[in-house]
Amino acid sequence: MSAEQLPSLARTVEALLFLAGDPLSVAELAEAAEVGEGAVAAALALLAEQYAPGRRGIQLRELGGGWTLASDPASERAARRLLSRPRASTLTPAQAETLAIVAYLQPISRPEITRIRGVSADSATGTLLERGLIEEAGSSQFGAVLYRSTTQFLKLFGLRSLEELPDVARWDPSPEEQADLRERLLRAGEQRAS
Amino acid sequence: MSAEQLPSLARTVEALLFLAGDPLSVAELAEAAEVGEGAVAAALALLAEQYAPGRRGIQLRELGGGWTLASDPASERAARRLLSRPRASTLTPAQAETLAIVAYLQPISRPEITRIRGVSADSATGTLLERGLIEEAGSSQFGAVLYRSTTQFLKLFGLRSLEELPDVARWDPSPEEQADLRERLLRAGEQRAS
Amino acid sequence: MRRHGEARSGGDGEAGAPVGSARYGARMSLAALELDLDVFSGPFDLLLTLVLREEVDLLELALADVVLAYLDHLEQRGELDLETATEFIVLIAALLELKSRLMLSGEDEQLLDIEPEQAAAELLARMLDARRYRAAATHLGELLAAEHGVRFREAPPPLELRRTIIAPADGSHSPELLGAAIGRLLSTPPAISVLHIAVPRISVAERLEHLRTLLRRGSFSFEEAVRGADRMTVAVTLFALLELYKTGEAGWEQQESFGEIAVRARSREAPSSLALAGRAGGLAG
Repeated sequence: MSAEQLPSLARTVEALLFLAGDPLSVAELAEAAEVGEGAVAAALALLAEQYAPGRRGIQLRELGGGWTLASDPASERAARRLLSRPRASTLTPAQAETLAIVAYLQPISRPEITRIRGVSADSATGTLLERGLIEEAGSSQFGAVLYRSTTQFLKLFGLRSLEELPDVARWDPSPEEQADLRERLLRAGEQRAS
Repeated sequence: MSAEQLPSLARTVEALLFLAGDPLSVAELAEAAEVGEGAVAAALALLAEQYAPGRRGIQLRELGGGWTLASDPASERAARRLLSRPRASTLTPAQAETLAIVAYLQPISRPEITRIRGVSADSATGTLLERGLIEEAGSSQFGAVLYRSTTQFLKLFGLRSLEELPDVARWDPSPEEQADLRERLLRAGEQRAS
Repeated sequence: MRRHGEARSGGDGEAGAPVGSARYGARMSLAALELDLDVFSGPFDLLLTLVLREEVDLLELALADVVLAYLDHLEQRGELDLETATEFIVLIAALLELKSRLMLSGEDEQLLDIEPEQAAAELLARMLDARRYRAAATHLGELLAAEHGVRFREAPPPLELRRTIIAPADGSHSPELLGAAIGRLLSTPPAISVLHIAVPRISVAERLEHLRTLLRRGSFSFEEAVRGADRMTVAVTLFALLELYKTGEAGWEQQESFGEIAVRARSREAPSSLALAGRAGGLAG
């Protein structure tokens, strides 16, 4: 199977189509490549031949007045398997901590989670929301969004109810201390942050 | 210029690489395409030939523990004009040092980084986190957040794995130079004591 | 011919050759330091350079001048880079600490308790470590530069291909993961020792009072005045003693280096009596 070298302009146009998510017009391509529209049209014709349907896993399509690269529909089954596989079933330490805080202290606001963790919880909260492990539960008196755990969370952790969350005393570095868990976590978080 | 038809599996692999932004391992590709890893490796070899540097506007690269498609650097000027954002490609010396320490000594805490650098690494660590070059990796026994490098780091630095980083000892001074340094330090210490 | 291990590239050879881009003269001049401030990137770097230029004596370096040079440098640049400024402050603090240790040589048992060989080995190890990762950083910079122009597709895959169709299995996560996370979050870092910062709880006035009480006996040894006291108290007592000397209330003498300091009351009318005083009697050991 041969694969000769594409002319320089066709390579540039190919790279631009690859990088851009949306269709690019001939005018846009010409401006970016600093050549005339005629030259771009010729390059596109060459690429259209290369990317003719059925030849490759990527196709060149003319859509909405512009050109774009798209995956071959024949690969749809594999693409679905790849892109919709269950997200990595492990939680990152940041996600596990954020989820634990929500599970044990719910409802709780993001600023409080941040105070306890000592670092921003935005990315972890976002992922947990997206994965359906936590959800919004109204707003605090200061207007901050509150979070609670979901039914999905209970299912994934094999819990019938929140009552079944393990007693933290087992992992507690100073179990003799008699303060409220929320208060102690906030205090520890502030000490770590200072 | 001819462009024959790629075999079906190579087309599927090409489509998957095109759709996924991040490097895909042979195992991931095999699972998505529902074939053995050997078949995927053969398809990748075929694609590698198609996408050999200089042939197309897109290159096939082995990076960060997997395979990914990337634009040919020759199209950078046009890409910059089109996307009107420069590729964030520079690091300040402080960021580069912090990244080097994390890459070599991961997982490592911020205080440890500071101790090695002799100056605070807070701002550099923040920027590296934001740029996705490092990420959190749990906490040390003293509660300090640990950091490790990301796949994004490998991807942007053109590395297949951390193993590709050269041994740091390579930059050590020769034993004679070290002996010489030690002697001078001792002499300085003696002068001080006298 | 001595081979210079170098903090940066270039420069070599006999005494006086520049170390890389750090253009130091035979003595580190202020102007040279000012030039170097553009490029220094860490105190260990500077320290390494200082040690390599063995003729530089920190004791002879006026750190206040270094600060002034830095301020001038900032003014010329017309902007304040916070990161560099922070590094400078850390650097100058490190140099101050080092210099104060040099000036207190021998006195500070706690801090200089280690053998010179051990100290040298430790410092060498730290300098080599810093240097190693600085070189590694340069290497990473080269790798990144070699990738210049390589871009990756950032467009998200079509939504219809992303929709989750396979649900993760029930009970696939262990609840213990959550308990352990809470345990981690409950842990606090060990208390940070601030002993070396020495909050002055002792005032000069207090120590003046103490010395004046002792002076009523006519004489005493400094050792006696500070017996059992911490370093800070010793230092403040010394200040108080200087104050008494200034006011003419006390004088002292020391027969030999590191020997006992005998303090005695001095009449304001006859300051010369100090010079004539022999080793004061009645000194406790």
